[in-house]
Amino acid sequence: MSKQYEIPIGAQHISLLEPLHFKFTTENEKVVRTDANVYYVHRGIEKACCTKFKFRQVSFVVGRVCGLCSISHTTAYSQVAEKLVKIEIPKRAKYLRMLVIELDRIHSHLLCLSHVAENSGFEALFMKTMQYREFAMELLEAVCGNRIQYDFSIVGGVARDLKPLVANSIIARLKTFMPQLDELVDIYSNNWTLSLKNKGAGVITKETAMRLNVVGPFARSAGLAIDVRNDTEDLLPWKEVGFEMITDTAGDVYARNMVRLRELYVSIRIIQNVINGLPEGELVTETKAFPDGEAVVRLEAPRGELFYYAKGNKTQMLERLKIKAPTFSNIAGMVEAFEGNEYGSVPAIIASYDPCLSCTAR
Amino acid sequence: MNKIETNLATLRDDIRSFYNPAMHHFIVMNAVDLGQQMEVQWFFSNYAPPGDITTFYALVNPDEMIPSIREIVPSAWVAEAELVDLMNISIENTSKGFVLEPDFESGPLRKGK
Amino acid sequence: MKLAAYRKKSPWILHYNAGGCNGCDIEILACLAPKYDIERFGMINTGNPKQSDILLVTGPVTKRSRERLVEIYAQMPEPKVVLACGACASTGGVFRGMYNCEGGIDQYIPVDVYVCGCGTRPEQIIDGVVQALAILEQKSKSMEESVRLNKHAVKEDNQFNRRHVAAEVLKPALS
Amino acid sequence: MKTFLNAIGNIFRQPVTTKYPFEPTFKPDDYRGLIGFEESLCIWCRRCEAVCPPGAIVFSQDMEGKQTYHFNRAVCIYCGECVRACPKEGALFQTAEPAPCALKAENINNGWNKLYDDALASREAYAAEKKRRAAAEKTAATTNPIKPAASEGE
Amino acid sequence: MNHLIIALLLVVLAPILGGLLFGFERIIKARMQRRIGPPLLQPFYDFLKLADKRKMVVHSAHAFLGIMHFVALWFALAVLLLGGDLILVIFLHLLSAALLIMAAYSTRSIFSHLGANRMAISILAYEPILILIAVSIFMLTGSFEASTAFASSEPLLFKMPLAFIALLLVLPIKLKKSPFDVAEAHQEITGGADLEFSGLFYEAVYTAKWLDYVFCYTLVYLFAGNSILLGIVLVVFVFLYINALDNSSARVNYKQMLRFSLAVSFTLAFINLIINSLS
Repeated sequence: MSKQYEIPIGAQHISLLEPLHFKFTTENEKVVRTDANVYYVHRGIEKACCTKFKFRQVSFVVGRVCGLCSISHTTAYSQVAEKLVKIEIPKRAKYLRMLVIELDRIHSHLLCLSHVAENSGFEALFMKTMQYREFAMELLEAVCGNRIQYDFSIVGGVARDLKPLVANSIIARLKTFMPQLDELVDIYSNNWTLSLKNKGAGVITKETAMRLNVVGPFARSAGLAIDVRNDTEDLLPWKEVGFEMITDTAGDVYARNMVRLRELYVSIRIIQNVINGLPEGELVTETKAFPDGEAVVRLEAPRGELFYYAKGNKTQMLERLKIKAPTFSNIAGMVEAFEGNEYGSVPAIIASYDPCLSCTAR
Repeated sequence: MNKIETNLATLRDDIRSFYNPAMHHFIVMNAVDLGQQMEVQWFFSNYAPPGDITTFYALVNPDEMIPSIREIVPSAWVAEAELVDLMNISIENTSKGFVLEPDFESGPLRKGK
Repeated sequence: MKLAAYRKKSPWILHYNAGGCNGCDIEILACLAPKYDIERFGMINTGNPKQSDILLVTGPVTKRSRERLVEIYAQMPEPKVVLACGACASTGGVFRGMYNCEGGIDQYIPVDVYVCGCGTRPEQIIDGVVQALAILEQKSKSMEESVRLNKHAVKEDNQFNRRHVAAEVLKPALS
Repeated sequence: MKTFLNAIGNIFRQPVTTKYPFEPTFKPDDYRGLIGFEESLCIWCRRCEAVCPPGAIVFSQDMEGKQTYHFNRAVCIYCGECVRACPKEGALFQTAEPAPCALKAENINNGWNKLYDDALASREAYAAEKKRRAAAEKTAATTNPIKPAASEGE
Repeated sequence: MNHLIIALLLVVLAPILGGLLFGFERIIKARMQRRIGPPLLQPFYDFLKLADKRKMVVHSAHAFLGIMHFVALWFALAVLLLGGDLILVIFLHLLSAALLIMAAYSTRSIFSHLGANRMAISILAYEPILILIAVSIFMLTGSFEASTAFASSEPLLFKMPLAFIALLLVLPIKLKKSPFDVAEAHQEITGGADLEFSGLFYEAVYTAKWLDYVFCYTLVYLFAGNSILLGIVLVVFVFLYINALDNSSARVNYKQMLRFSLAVSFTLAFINLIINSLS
């Protein structure tokens, strides 16, 4: 029984994007216990969505729940609101939503990968990944008019149309991105020191994943095949644009990187299919109805399953809006997967969870 | 989404008889303030497509003690701790202060707050 | 020789997220990335308050992160400049009036440059930093008082609107 | 090993960095930038104020019923909802210009809070004033050209 | 006589030389990452800026130890450049590191304790190799004086290549470069030992980093004997090697580092020593 250090990480720490606080109890730099305090970012959005904003404005507010998956939040909210006002949106709007969601997934996954590289002390790879990521940001800016907060989905459809020029540029940039992605895959899988750092770190088994109900790449890396795109056909037609499930078995940081990288290929294929098969038609379905009844919506955000529950009462204001973010489901798994790891690899593990606490705390 | 009505007495048995870790995914726990009463909901979904959602809901009074399901679903403690703070309800062996500050008047999502 | 001229040549930045969405934070990361490489201006992202000159804060100040914000600000040695990145850090943006945020970091610490936009483009951040450098040169080494935390400043009022309270309590400190 | 050689090779490659503050970077011409306001076209319906999520637009009103438009670029989230809601073509439009930074002197936060409350107060004052006038001479009230003050947004 | 003047000049100018090296290295690093990077004089700008900031002293002993770290390192460098005893050089260098470790342990911050901890371990990783190299130099030249090594007509590189490889393997540890930069793992312990320094006193630690560069590259130059051309070639080669390695590898944790260093580098240096002492 050697001396136990208590190492705090956060709330402000260079390897953290956002304020979360972990307290690691370590024995000669081996983590034996973890305490997490993740609700630094709680702003009270659910309450404000029911009392402060009309249900059409809420789609812009929930976009600000999280800057990384804002399109997922706006889309999920728009879908649940459309269920409440009982309208069917045009097919073109559905396709455009899928396009932006996948572009957002590309930039989010690349950001997470670069963050893993940075936190495992590989600065050059961080720089390289960020450099390759810029194309996704530029495309998103061209499509939605802003680099981060897209405000693309509104209740009843999408806010902007896709110009043919932009569509062509997307196809062209994806072509140039392909070899870069191959290069990244090569580095992430073959670099010796990186695999030394990442293999066997932060392992979660399939049984644990099932027991703790984790979602997203965190669960898929452990072999638990959970992806909402696989089973919500009614809202967004994922299957017909060529979605396929990506899983791995190891469940460590390395496996998570690999899952994310392979999902990028899927996203690229989806984007190409969407643009090639983009149907003509309206962008927005107008309606004067007020939300009524209750509805739930699940959507696959870059980090996993996003869940919206809404209840309306025939007025401008919603009765209740419940947001369940992906990271919210992963907290229990995150805390458990730290046990028995080197403290040195803890930042890399945190980054590989891709935690989004502004989603979690709302 | 199929809703199953239950009450606090039989809640644990219902969920235990329903929940199978290999098949079902516990999504989240939610509560809606209906004025006098409160509707507490537990959302589950299937892993196998089409992942249809099963909801257990119970109508409780705000001062009632709600049984915790964390020995059936270990990861439920996050949702329970959050709900205790946000809705100012009481759940077995769950303490306040996970989401909000200790000095904060709890239950911001209740009606009339 | 005049040392103050060299402050603007090597500003070291410290980044703190006071509870916003991560939008502006990833844009700050993008500023470090090769495309907009702010190390051109000699900036390093030090994770250490004691060695940094510019404090980049994003997000409306939430109840739980406000102590940390004031603490970090107090740890930074003068001369120092505070940048509020994004709408929510400047004024609370879309979050102003929500029950758990304070609506803008200048309710707690004196802010020198407000970078507008939601989310801010890296260009905007760089512009803001360039302006901050000009201010940094004028700054003196005298202590700059940060708004202390008192229960009164953050007392609840129920119609979701702490703006008046904050304004009248903090007027002396912000002037 | 490949990365090792690549790193050495990169010394002789051209950096990808943009020279931003000295040269402009690429920006799409439909970037969601500052909100422009054309006073001559505005019909003073205050719909933009009603739909703006953060409350970055507010109309104040003097005793003669003349309204003035106030916009705070640090509160605005550039969602473009006000432009979509504007019934008059061209009265409210979104430029492609990113918002400039604000300095401490502008007092952009607390000053705006004060302005916001003053604007609402001024409108209530005008409404009361108008009611008083209407009570004074009913005939004038029917043909009063000034729009009655609509209820505020939130 | 002439040599002596040059050596003295080098000793006096060592901080400036190191600063230039540091700035140049930052540019090279940026270029390796496809960036433009800071201007060459950036370290000196930082230096002047830090001189201008308000000082926050944790406690006086802490600041004093920080400055002594710098002074001891400069002494070590001076002895090396003036051709003094290599053993003395190594122990002075060890002393300077020990001073910084003491400073780090004297604070309350847990990160600075961890940094000191890891610094001690990295000393354990590289000092034995340095000593072995010194001893094998003694075996070759018959004296511990660095001057004889500088003056030796045929370069040591060809006589003790294994020792040179061992040196190459431990230099990243000394210069705190990845994969062996556990001592100041920025993402884990945010700088480690120099965490609590600020203002003028951080300057001492910051400048000591520059001196470390000069020290290491002088060690490399030692292998070139009296042929200046070969020395310059060696220094440039090692410079490129270290930076490329830094830009193509992640950080290993300190146990792996210790294992690697003692298993590979130590063995190489030891074999080399045996060969030299037999011949």
